[in-house]
This record gives sequence, C-alpha cells and structure tokens, in this order.
Amino acid sequence: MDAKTLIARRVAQEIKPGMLVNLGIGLPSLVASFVPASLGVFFQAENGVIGLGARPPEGMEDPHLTDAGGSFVSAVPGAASIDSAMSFGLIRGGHLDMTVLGGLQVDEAGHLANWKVPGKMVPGMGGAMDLVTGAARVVVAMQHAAKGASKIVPRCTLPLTAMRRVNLIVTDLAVIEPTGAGLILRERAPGVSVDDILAATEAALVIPDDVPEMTLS
Amino acid sequence: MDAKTLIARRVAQEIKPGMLVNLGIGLPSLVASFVPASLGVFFQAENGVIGLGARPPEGMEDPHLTDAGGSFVSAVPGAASIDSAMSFGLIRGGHLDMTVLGGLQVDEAGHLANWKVPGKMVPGMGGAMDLVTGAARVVVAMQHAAKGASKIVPRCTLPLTAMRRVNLIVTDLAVIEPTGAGLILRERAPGVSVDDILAATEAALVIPDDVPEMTLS
Amino acid sequence: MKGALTPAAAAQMIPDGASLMIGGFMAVGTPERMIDALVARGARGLTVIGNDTAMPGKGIGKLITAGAVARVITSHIGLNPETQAKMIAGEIEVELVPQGTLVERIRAGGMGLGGVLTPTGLATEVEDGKQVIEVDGKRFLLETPLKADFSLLAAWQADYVGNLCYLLTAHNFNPVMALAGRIVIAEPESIVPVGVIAPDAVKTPGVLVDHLLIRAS
Amino acid sequence: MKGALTPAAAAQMIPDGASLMIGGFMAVGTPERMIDALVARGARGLTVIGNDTAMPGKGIGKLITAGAVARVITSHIGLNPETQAKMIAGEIEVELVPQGTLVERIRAGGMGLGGVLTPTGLATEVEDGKQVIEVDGKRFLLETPLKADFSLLAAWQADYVGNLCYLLTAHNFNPVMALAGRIVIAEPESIVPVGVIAPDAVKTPGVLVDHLLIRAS
Repeated sequence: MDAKTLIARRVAQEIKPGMLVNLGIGLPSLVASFVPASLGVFFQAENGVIGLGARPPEGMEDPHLTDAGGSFVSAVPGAASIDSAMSFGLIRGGHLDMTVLGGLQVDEAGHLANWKVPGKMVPGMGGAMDLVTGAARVVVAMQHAAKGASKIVPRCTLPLTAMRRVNLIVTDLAVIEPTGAGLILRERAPGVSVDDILAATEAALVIPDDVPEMTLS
Repeated sequence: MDAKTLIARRVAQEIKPGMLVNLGIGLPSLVASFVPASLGVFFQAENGVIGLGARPPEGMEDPHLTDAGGSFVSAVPGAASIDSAMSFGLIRGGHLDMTVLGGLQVDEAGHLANWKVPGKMVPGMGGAMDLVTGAARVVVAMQHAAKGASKIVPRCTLPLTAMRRVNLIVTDLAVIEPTGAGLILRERAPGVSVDDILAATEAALVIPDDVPEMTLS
Repeated sequence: MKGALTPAAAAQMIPDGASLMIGGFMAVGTPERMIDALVARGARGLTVIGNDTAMPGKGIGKLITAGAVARVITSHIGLNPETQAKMIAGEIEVELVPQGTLVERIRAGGMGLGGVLTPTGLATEVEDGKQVIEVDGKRFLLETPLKADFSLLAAWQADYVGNLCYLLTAHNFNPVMALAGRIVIAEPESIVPVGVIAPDAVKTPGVLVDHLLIRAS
Repeated sequence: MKGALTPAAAAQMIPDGASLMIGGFMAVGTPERMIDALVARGARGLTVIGNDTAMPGKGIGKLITAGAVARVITSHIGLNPETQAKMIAGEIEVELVPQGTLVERIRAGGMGLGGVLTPTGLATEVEDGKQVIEVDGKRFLLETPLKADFSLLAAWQADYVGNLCYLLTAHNFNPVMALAGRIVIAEPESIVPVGVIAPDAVKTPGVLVDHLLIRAS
C-alpha cells in the first residue's frame, strides 16, 4: 500500500455516521472512497454542494458541477446546492463536523501552516483559514516528512493558517493528537516503530505506554 | 374624496417606472391601487415577496402568501419569494427605491417618529427602523393632525424611528419637503390655502413664492 | 437528520426554561403542531426568539396565552394585546429588536460571526447601552449574535434526509433559524422520498435538521 | 431590469479603471462572453473582485492574460501562474482574502452592513493592520464591506424581468455579488418568459439586475 492510500484509509476511520465532512483537494480527497455509503455521510465541496458524489459516467460530466479542485463530480441523492455565503456559513458556524486538509507544517501547539511559503508559493488561502477556524474537528492528512525534513516541528516557521489547535494528524508513519499537553503519539503505521517515528520527527512527542499499530479495516 | 384617498392618490405620483416600493400597512397600502400596472413597478412586502399583487379571488387565498399586515394577497407574474435576511438586505442595502410609511410625528429636522407612544402604545418597531434607515427615498403618508394636534412639530417628542431625514411628507392638507433649510411647503391640497396649512401646523414652514395646488391625475 | 418524531415526543425533548427560535411572520410559516404540543405539555419559562408574537390563538400567541413564555426577543408585539398586558404586568420580559437586525443577529449566531454592524437604530432608543463602531468614517451599532437551544421551523416539503423547502411568504425567518438552533426540529406539511426535492430547490440542507415531525394524522 | 444588451455594448459601458465583481469558482459560473467582450474592447486598469483568477484561457484568467487587470481582491491565485508572475513583477496588485471572509464582505457591502466580524484570520497574517473587536469576551477581526461599480454574473436561466436562477455549483459568488454592484449585468444561458421561473425558484430577484446579455447566437 502506498503512503497516500495508507493515510486516506486511516483518516476514513475518523468519519462517523451522519457526519458532514469537507475533504481538501489532493490527498484528502482520496478519503471519500474508503467511507462506506452505509454511513450516510455527506461530503461538502465548499464551492457549493452538500452531497458530493463520485466522478460522473464518461460523457455525462456537467460543467455546472465540479468540486473545489475543479474536477467533474456527481451529486448523491439528497444533495443540496448552496451558494458561497451559505457554504462558508456552514463552515464558520460549526455545522461542518470534520474537515480533512493537507499540511506543510504542524507544530507542538497543534498549529497548522498550509497556505503559503513566503517567496516561493503564494497561492492564497482559499477556504483553508475558514475551514480550520470553523470546523468542529480538523484532521491534517500529510506525509510525515518532505524532502527528508520533518513536517512536524517545534514551532511553525511558515505562516499559520489559524490560531486553532488541530484535532488530529495522520501521516504515513503515525497518528498524532495535539493536546494542551503537547503532541501525543497515538498510533504507529504498520511495521513502523516508535523509534522510527521519533527519528523522523523534529517536534517533541509525548509517548504513552502503549502505542498500538494502526488498524486499517 | 376622503382624506386617505387624497393622500394615497398624491403619493402614487411619486412612484416612477420600474421602482421597487414598500408600502406600510394601513393608509400607505392604499397607494398601490393608484399606480398603473404599465409602470412595471414591483411592490415588496417585507415578510417575503417581491411582486405583491391584489387580493386573491374569493376562495383562492393561500395561507402561505400574505402581506406584512397578515392579509391575503396575490403575486404578480415575475414575482420572487425571499426570506427575511434577503428582504432586509434589500431594504438596508439601498435596493429599495421607496418606502411609504405612516407617521405619528415629523419634525423640522425631517425626523420621523412612528413606532412608540411611551406608556400608551409599545407595539415594537417591526421593520420600520430598517425601512427608514435604508430605503433610497422615504415618503411619510399621514393625516396632517390627530385629535386637533399638529403631527408636524418643531421637534419630535415621541421616540425617533431613525436619524435619517425623510424625503417627503404627504398629508390631507399639504405636500412638505424636509430639507437642510427646514420644511418647505411644496403643494396645497385642493381648496386649502397656505394660511389654512400654517394654522394647522405647529412646526415652522418655509413658504416659497408659489405653492401650487396638488394635481391628482 | 436523526428521524421523525411525534409532536409530543418533540415537546418532551424541550425542557422548561429552554430558549427557542420559532419561525414565522404573524403565524405564517410557524410550526403550529409543535406549539400545540408544547402547550399540551405545560411548558414553562421559555425564552422565545421570533419575528412577532402573532395574535391570541395563533402561532407564538398560543404559548403567550398558556403562560409558557418568560422572555421574548422580537420585533413586534402590536397585534397581541396579551403580550403587551403581560409585559406591563411584569410577567414577560420583552426585548424589542428592529426586524432586519433580528434576522441578522440570528444569522450571525448561526454562521459563526461575532455580531452585526448595522446603521439601523443609531440615534434611537435601540442604541442605548450598545457599542458604536466606526468604519471608514461611518457609525454602526454593534448588535450581538443570537443562538438558541432549539429552532422550531415550519416547512412545506421535507425529504427523508431533512432537506427543506418553503412556499412564498412562509420562508421568512425559517431558513436563517435553521442555522442557529443547537437542535433543529422541522414541521413539514409533507415528507417525500430523497430525490423528490432537487438540489437546486433545497432551501435548508438536511445536514442542519436534527428531527422532523411525523406527518399529521 | 432595463433590457438586453450585446456583450460588446455591455463592455462599452464598463470604463477602464472600473471595479468589477465577477462570479465564478475556477471559472464555473463565470460570464465568459462578457469577459471575452472586455478583452476584445481592450479594457485596462480594472479592479477585479472574485473568488479566484481561474487559469489561463478561462474566466478571469483571460482578463489577466490580456493585461486588463491592475488589482485583484481574491482568495486564491494558485492555479493561475500568470497572476502570480504579474504579482511578483509588480504589474498586478493582489489582496488575498479568506474565501468565507470575501463572500461576507461582498454581502455586507450589498446589504448595507458596516463590516464583518469574523474569527477567521485571527493571529495570522490576515490580521495585520486590522481592527480587532471583542464581543462577549471573544475576539473577532473587523473586515470591511466591498462594493463595486459593476457586478458581472453568470446564471442558468433569466426571465424577461431579470429574475435569475443558477445550477448546482455554478451558484457560488453570483447571488451575493448581485447585491453589491452599482450596475449588475447578468449573462444567462437562456432567457424565458415571465412566469417560467416560479417565485420560489428565483435565487436573484430581477429588481437587482440592470441588464441581461442577449442570448448567444
């Protein structure tokens, strides 16, 4: 299993029946395919639909229905169209049960940086700042390291996305829970040891007595 | 012609083609029947419809369609349903071209009091404060006097509806325009002299050389 | 959406002393069966947030008559002499709010905004005790957000996942209140299968609705 | 609504240096014929307010490529390398705004509110230079309202009086921008007789729309 699939499958387990969930573009968007339809979960695309569905049948794509990454999508039965004011009202008002976002850095305070690399990449924050500020639960789904450097750091050096502490970090090596007492290592990826994780992590981690291996149902 | 009909007919002349107009309950609501359909005017009821129409045919009233006074109404072709947020967004945002409201007092500064008589009548302001604050043009339609007392006064003794100067006062005796230079007497009702108006008015009036009689087309 | 409830079961969920947002404008778009069940249960000490208190025998008026209400936040009580009498007798506390301000305060509460900056009410009694904020040289009242323990909505159609739509002037406060109640109960006139209400026709997404009242027998 | 215009005539109405709100999310729900006409006219010095700058060859991206834009207020430029290059070269001034803040600033401008109090952006770069307001012990950024000389909208259907409706994720910023442009021009995919769009299906009331683009030939 590749790293992205591993992360997506583990994040999918965080999604409970009946939730309203927003998946960021890229890696987070892979999560949807590991969530059983029986859970009755609605996925929101912040560009204006609640009840995002899979890619449409070939030749049936509608230019009026895309996800926030601009890809053609479908809508599930029971879907609702919303405008941007309602969409971000749902997000900011705490009606969104969970958002899954990519990250550039997360630090020991649980702060996320994911929208800007000064001097290199200034795409704009899009909806990220509202999502991290407003969602009931924020899950960061990312590779543990980029170009050999840990993305879990003592203190973010990149501009923050929000002042809010994220709820969970899922990487290809570990599941980590930011808390008021620091970053708690909750789970190891299959075949990865606590020492492997410590070696790959620049930030300090709190290590409980028992750090089980992820179960990927 | 009774006083109310006179006032309504004169106010109707203020309404120009294509306007969006809100008529208050009571006397102001009579204005609609003197506005020709050919003007393409849309009447707004602040409880949620643009394109308010006349009373429905007997037996065809729908409890989902009333005006702001709770009376059954119809909707004209091209009508739109709106919720209260949109309705007051249109009002506060200056999209409403004119509102016609009743008044308890208007003073020399052009301030309107029309929502409360302390200790006697405290119905609440409903939409009146938003209407007077936000409408592009505010016309007060009222009897010149109540129980022998002038309703046009030097300074309102009743609580104000808004700090905004209203644009026009139409009574059974006169048309008066509040300006930065005071209340200007613009027109006399048929058969009423300037002296009659001065005698019935507690506030100071500015009297131009020519004060024509109202024309009621 | 969790499922359908009888009015009696819904009324049982709502404890004495709870705060309720109740949709409707002079009882048009008000959940009457829900209100009847609250009266039947003998609810006491409620705080009611709604556009008006209707009239005796209708909508919120029935709760007033039953002595269920300790406090109302509303724009208008003028058509319900019982509300006025109980206010004067000190049995009901009444907070009067301009209608456009009331709907925006509810929206702000539901959409995670810190308040409303409105020109409505400046230099009137409504300004008393409130913060005035200057933006680009203009003055605005800061009005605080409203939330409630429950929102009780009337809708025309609901589908099995709780999507709602409304008819004509029966929208009014319902779509906005759907955002601002911790528990949202909707009373639809009919409940239809998923897919009957097209995504573009949905006015309140089902993810905001916790319970539907079962159809009237 | 004043009538139908050719795209060329509409582009002629829009002077160099004008501020434009343009609907769309990555060019979904963007008025492409209107934009083509602006490019053909050789417009210069425009300020564009829109969710993003799309990509080269699509939507707002065509205005960027043509050198028509001096300034953009937007949430995302990440998919248009030309916007980024021109920003770095100092040819385009870019104000980046969180998406949920952007849509509320437009709504506030259109609905006569003094600004937006949002938690989004607190303790990030977005806070720089802005007023922080405390409400009930919580801190919020004060974000100012946005208006523009013109709003350019894409709609699915319009009727002869300018009522508009939108499809699926092509709503996005269009309904809110309809409130905030001094002159509003809508480009519908089809124009139907009055009455074809039912009152409850109208998303933008025709009273907000000044001009429709004539149907594509």
